[in-house]
Amino acid sequence: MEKKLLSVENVNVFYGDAQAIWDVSFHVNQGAIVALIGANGAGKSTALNMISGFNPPATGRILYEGKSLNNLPPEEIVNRGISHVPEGRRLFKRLTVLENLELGAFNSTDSRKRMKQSLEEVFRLFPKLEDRINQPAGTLSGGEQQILAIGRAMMSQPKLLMLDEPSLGLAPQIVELMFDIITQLREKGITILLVEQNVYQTLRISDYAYVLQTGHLKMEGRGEELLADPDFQKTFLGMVY
Amino acid sequence: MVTISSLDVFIQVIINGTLYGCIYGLAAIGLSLIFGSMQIIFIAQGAMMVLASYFTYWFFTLTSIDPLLCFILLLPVFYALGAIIYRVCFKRVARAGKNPTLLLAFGIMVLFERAMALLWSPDTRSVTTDYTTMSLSLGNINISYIRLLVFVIGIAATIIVFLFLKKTMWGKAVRGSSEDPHAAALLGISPVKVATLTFAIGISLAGVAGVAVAMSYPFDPYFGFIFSLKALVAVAIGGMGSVGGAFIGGVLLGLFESLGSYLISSGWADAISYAIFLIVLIFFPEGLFGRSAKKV
Amino acid sequence: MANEEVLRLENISKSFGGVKALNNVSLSLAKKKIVGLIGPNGAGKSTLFNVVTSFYKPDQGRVFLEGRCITGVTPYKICRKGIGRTFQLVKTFTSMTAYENVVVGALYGHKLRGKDAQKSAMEALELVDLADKKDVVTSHMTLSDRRLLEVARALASMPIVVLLDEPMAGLNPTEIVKMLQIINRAREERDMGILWVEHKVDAVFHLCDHVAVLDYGVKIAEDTPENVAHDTKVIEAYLGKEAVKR
Amino acid sequence: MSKQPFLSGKKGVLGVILLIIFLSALPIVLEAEESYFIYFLYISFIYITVAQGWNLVAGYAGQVSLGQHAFFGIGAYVTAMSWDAGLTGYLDPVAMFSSGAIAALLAVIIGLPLLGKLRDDYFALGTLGFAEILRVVFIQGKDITGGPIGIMLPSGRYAGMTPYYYISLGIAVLTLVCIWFLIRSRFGLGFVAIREDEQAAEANGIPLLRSKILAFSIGAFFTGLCGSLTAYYSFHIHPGGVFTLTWGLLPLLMTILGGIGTFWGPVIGAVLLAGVFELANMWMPELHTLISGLFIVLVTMFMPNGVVSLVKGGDGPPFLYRIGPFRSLFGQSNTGRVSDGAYENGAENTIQR
Repeated sequence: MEKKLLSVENVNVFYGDAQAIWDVSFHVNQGAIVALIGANGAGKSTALNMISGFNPPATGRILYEGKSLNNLPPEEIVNRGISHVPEGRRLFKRLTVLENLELGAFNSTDSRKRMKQSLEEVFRLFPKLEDRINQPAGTLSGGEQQILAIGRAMMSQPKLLMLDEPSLGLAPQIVELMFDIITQLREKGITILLVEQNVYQTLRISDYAYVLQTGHLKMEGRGEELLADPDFQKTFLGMVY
Repeated sequence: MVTISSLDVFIQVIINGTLYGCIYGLAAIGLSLIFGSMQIIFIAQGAMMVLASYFTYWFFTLTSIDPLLCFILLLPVFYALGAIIYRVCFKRVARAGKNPTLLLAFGIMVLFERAMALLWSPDTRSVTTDYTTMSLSLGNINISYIRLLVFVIGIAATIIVFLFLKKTMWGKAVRGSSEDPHAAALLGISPVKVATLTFAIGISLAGVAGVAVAMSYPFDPYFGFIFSLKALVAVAIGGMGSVGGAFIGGVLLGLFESLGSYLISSGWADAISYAIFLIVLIFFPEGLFGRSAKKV
Repeated sequence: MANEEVLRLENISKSFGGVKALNNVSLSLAKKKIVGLIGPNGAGKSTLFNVVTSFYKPDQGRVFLEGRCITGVTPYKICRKGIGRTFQLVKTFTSMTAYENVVVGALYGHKLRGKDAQKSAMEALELVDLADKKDVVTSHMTLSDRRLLEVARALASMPIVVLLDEPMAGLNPTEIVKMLQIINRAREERDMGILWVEHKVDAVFHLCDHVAVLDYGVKIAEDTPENVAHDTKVIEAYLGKEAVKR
Repeated sequence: MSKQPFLSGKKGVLGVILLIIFLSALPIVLEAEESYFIYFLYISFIYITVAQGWNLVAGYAGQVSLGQHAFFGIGAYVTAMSWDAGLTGYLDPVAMFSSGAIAALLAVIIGLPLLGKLRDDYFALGTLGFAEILRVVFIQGKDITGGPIGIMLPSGRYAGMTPYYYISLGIAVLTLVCIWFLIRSRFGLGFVAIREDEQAAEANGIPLLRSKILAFSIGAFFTGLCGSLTAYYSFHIHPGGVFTLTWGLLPLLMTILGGIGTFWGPVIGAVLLAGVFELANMWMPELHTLISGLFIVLVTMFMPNGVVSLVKGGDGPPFLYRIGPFRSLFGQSNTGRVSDGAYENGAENTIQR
């Protein structure tokens, strides 16, 4: 039996008075790529925001390495080793590439050595970034920005990386590259929780997937199982005819 | 002969304007920092300045501490004052949106002004040291040492703030946070800590500007408001949220005013700066230096 | 009568800082018809709505309402000329009651006065089944009701064309069914055309007469829902190339 | 939950009419020339009017102006200058109306660029800058405006407190009645729509600029009227007196204290604050000025919705309730809650922690 790194148990989450997640449970095994898929408004991003402490669940538990994450402030959750790459990348566009990366290690700046080590690690993963360290992040192309966003999240040396729609708004070849990068990261031993709308490719690379629909957990399973399931095709892809 | 002397006067006007503008610039940097990261228009900045002026006056008359020393003595005091004002007042209102924060800043301004008027009477005060009247003479042009000093301190403060924002982790966090507070929080940067820090620095700068005012001009408790407005004008000229732009904006404003008073009449100086303010607001909402200045 | 054109977009292009959000998009909408507009995130659907309602000025191209060019007319006049809309992020007037929200559409959107405005507002509320909640303050309504309220507000201005911007977003299945019924009812009861941006593809296919697909600002397909569902270009845009090769 | 604490139905109207009759009878009962209370009411009526004028622009239409003292000053100067020039007379209704009208005209002229181009804080600062420019213009106006010393009017014409009391009462009642009907008309509905969401308002056919200017100029008109009456009361008009920021600040303070965007908020705030000022002035004259500052700070911090929100019973919707003429057809309103929790505080709050 594989070790559970993160498990979410029967959570209900609200946005103001609107319930966004209804009694959802899922877990992420150590070293796996787990995907949350579903249409807009299905509650995927809400789930990630819940884990990173911005929108704590009203009821239910979030366990990470066996300890509860409920009601911890976002900075403490980063310290525990969970990094969240938000939808739309949200880089500091006026800051340089290097400054963006440095801020990724904001909470571990107590040791300059660790920062340097993280930087080297990120540059080893993404050599392209090293050529552009003094360029403002806003001047990078879409794909480079996404890579920088992932690199920034890697700076805190996370165990669990949460990616929210990393392929959003990227050209098709770059999308492929992004999925390659995600598999590469897994090979480095990083556990990945992936939220995506690019269903086919997501299912291809992930070990396990959960399908959310309007805040409910609709189905779950291994990628190929889901793809073969006519029910999945019908409800998710929406190609009823 | 006539033309030469009027040229001298003209140069003198420009130099005085520049030096005067430095004080606007100092106040404007603080305002710009606070606005840039919290979208708060801290209109009480001038009242904070005058408070520093009173402290300087107080120290000087009671203990004959040299005003120059006040630059250093008052820094921690104003730093703490800024942090307290943020934590006690603004933190809870920040969520309510822009208008309440502006009103709150207004309230703080009135409160401080009235308190100062009560404590130190509404009379005009001034600090006169041994070197107040000394000046550097270059031909027919005189530059008072104090103004020169203010100029140097203005430049130094700008550079220090600039370096802080550019080189330190916290400085980078302030810049990042002002661009996207949510993204910064995702990286573990606490928005409250960043806001407190920014506020504290902004008010410290008001403190520095206030000491400078005490040394170079007579002041009264209500003197600050006009400085708040002028600092805002400077920020608008330089582009909201830009440190370098705010300082340059202040210097430019000083120049405009000084030239305006020389060429038209001194009574119109205020109207000129407000007119510039309105024109910039309406036609250059990004400030005169536009996007490029916004980088820092 | 069946094919009476109410809205026509001609070669609309719009760029933001060098990125073409819309590239030469043309579209036509007839009375009593629903045209669905689908496409992945960032395909330019919302931009298109903002061009039609004049919140953005197109770099190129023209918009015609019942044959008259309305490009560049200010947004409030667009509404008075007969284009009503809803927003992706609901924009109701939160401190007003449901009725007050809708009466705004009647008073300003169609310059109705007095009893006429009341009548129009109540009809619109009844059409979306909100008549019993007319005095509830909007901030106390559920998301679903607020979405319906936006539709009612648009209908109260007696539009010739209604633009629905993701009316299903954030609704649960029961609420979606209700919204579908109401959109259908609106089509049947009113003499107007509906242009509908939606992410929930199955919902769109259920009701639309035509579906147009946008991808990277380009209209890559427009056909009946059946044909669009089997268009390889559309499947590619939605699922990625791999899915098609498979 | 009490829904409409004031003026609900016929009883409310009757109550207000009785109050007006009572106020009208007061100078007969009390010795008008000596009674401090009469003066207090006079100044309260002026405050009510100025506050209600600001409330229309800022509270209903959502455009916070910090330059109301420009309109107050203009109103005072128009009256003073026209009397000085012999065009009008003492307590001349034509002069008063013209003063208000010119203030309103000025609001239209500066509203075009300011309301057209500036939003939120920028509009607030823009109006502030404009008012300050106007003050300098009047200081520098040489013989036309009397410069910094201003204009001296024949104070020998002072006719006692009673006419001032009635005129100020009249102006206040006029303002309240006008605004009462205005906010219940489609214009008021349009103002609130603009405040709530400009984009949605525009998409529903509301002309943004025109509506904002309407609110701005009506507010300016009533503020100008008060300036005019003040000119007749003080007989000495100078830029430092009538263009002082105090007249920009007071309405804002009172309205926020009472409850911004509500009909009775500015009234309660004005009377309350006038009372606090006068009492403080009597008992602790030294501290009186400090109190106003402390008030703004505490009120914005702890009671952003003002005193009215307390009366209304907590977190109910603080703003406009329903539109009068349209409501009657459909019987009594019901503001029952559908679900708990305030939706507005959704996503943003979670980020701020």
